Amino acid sequence: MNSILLHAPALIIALPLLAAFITPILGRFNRKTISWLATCVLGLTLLLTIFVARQVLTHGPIVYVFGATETGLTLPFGYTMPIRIIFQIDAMGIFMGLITSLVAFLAAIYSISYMEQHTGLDKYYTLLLLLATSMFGMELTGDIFNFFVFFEIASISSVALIAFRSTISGEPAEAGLKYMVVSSISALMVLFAIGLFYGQYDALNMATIASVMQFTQLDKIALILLVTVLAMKAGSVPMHMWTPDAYSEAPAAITMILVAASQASLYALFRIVFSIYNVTLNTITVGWILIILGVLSMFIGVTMAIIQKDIKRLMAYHSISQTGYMLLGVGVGLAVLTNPVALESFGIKAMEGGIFHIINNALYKGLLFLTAGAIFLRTDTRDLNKMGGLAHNMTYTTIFYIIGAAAIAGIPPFNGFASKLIIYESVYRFNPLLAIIAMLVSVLTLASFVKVFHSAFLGPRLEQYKSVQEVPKSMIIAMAVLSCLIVFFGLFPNLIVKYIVHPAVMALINQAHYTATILGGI
Amino acid sequence: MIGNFPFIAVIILIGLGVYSLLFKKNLIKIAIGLTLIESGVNLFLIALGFRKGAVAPIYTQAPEGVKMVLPTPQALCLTSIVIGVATTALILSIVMVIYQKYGTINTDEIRRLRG
Amino acid sequence: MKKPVFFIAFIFFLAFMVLAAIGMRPFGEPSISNMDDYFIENAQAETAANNVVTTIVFDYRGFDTLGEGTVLFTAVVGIVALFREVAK
Amino acid sequence: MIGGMSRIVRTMTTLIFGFILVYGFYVIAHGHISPGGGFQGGAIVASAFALLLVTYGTDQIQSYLSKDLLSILESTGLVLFITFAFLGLGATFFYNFVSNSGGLFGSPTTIGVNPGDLNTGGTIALMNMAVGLEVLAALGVIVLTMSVAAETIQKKEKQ
Repeated sequence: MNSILLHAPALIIALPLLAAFITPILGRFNRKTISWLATCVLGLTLLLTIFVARQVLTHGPIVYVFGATETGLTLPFGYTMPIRIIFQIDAMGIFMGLITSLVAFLAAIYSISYMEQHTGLDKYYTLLLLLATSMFGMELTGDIFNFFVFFEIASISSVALIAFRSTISGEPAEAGLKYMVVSSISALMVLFAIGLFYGQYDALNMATIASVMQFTQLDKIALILLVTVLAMKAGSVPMHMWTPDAYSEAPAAITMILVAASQASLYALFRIVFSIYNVTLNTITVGWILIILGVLSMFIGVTMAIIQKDIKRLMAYHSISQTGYMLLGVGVGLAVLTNPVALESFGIKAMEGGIFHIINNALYKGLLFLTAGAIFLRTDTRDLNKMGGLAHNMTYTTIFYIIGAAAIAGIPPFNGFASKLIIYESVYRFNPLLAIIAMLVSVLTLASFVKVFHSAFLGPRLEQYKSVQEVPKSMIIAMAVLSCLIVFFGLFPNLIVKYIVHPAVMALINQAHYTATILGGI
Repeated sequence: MIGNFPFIAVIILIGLGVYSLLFKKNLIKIAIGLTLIESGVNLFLIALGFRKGAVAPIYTQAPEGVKMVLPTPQALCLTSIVIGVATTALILSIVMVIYQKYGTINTDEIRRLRG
Repeated sequence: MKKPVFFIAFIFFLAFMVLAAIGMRPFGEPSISNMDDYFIENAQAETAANNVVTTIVFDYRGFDTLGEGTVLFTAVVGIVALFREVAK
Repeated sequence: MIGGMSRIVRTMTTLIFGFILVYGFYVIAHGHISPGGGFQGGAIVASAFALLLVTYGTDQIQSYLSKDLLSILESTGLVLFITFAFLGLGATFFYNFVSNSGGLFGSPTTIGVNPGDLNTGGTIALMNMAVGLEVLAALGVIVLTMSVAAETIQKKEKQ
């Protein structure tokens, strides 16, 4: 048991990876077992993640050095620089890891029934496992080149999953191509930035780079490249063109993971700004850049969403708009990072709101996309004008949809309200105008989801959907778990903020602690 | 300035790639543009590792007492090349699927997804 | 409408890149090389292999190589999935 | 490519094919003492497959190369690779547990310039072989799948 604890950070990556490698062989002999294998392995990973999270939250950050003689031996003997790949798991990283493992596990459960009719299931589950693994890698790693490798695995596997339905029509392939081009450029620019770091400091470990960061001209260029491409991968507004296509063409369970994957990019953005650069950069300028990106995303996302006719496209635009809230919250925190008084009084609060919104968004956005998938499975259309009266036949789906929509619109007692309230309160003290825009966006979100509810679920029972049934059990289980979590997070937000979110925020802000974990001394 | 010529070559390669990405309509040319950017970045990494008058970092029958070039960029570059191969293969396959479905690879004609 | 935007973006991007190239340290004279010197000096003793690049690829940064193999695997699975047969 | 190439090309292919394979496996096996390694050698072997494909055409190639076999080989290579990594778990994931231990590939090397000994390197040599297997199979599958798909598209267009 003790050795499993010791190697848990490596096992989180290695187990799903091994399962993914075995799946194609297994798929040749027995097709039925594949989905169960994937579900079990992801469930096991969820347990491991919870376990590591407990460890991190009670005893502080964990390091895992790959290939060294001991797991905690970050520096070789008599040497001041890490040379091996190091997993550095602090409260922020494991916070994202929890989201990823939860979402991936539920997606696997949901897929058991949802993907039953499709061919090539062994490939589907292989790619799903690989996508989950790569997200863990992006979130737990402390090595910037390792981050690039996992970033590439994430983009390639999600492209293959987005284009998975291209045997039926051409649109999934088109959405996949768009996403592929976007993510290839992003990855290459990340690699270029890595080259800039390596050329100056001869280091690839993020903590080492942070400790010697001088913010030269090259570092500025690297920062601009990294912020641009990671904001692009997170689906922030000026570079959001891939988001609606990719989200709407992927299978529903995959869309749920893609939301978490774009948040992993967002996490990387925060990690780079806070942990590598921190106070060396001009925090007010960069903070305001994040705030402006956030406000633009919020506003343009929601206005584009209102005019959509396709239910999944509509939700995709909403997820752009929700990304804006996270950027706004964390951007305010960054803008006041050098001002201890403001940071203490509302900066940390704003960041808590932004980070808390990440997990809330993953939950309710996932739930909404799953309900859209349920509707698609039964009616075979995503066009809102063709739907109607589904509440008569799909009671559970309707209830889940109401919970998700209320949460995203920020109606108490659901979790969206909890994090949005924190953001409004703290941002109002920074700049009242921003808080007012955020509230306005929330109202527009509510309006748009009421419209969907009206056109899809209400109204008389339509002739062509008379025989529509409730979706199979595995899909209901996945949606029910998400709904329970949403209600729980909404009822006890203080608990979550205190025990999970606040440590994550402190891990981001405290750069000295981040570097000391690897390099020792404080 | 002439000493930095490899870095200038990197910029030229990346610039050409970005140009063909932004202004070309043919999907194959877009794929070529991506490959060009990738070669540029790889060249950049390799150029960072060079040391004047040094040999490859392999001890088998190496000349005695000569410096060796930095090995890390070569390892990174190897990783990046393999990733590039995988990416290019996937992009070309998707282009093939698009051609199969739409009968064209011109970006102006295949835009079904809008908004 | 799109073309001028692209063009401005392209010019900005090129300007950034040229700045990066000019600001880079001179070619062929790495100023700091602690990590790489460690590899060159200790790789043979620690891993008993002559090729330092391979020791980095498979030992010091072996985890990256696992990721690299996985990228190739992912691409293959993706390509096979793209061209899979539809009939069941 | 349907019918394959002329007799001259076929004869030359039969001649060269074995040499390319041998060279590829040589590069894989000597990865830890000379330039090369699993990725490079695997790519060389896969180029031999591509040569076969060009020479014989997609119809005949199915009898020489089976896609199912290749994809099983690919998975096996990766499973082997990750297994070697798992075996290091006594210390850490990816710990080189074989080198300097005295067993197969475990003898220590002379420090400094030396002529090179194949029996060194520990897990590096083993992982090279696993990766070589994976890469040759993966590239083979890519080449085969894409050429078969291209053929199908061409046939559809002619109709």
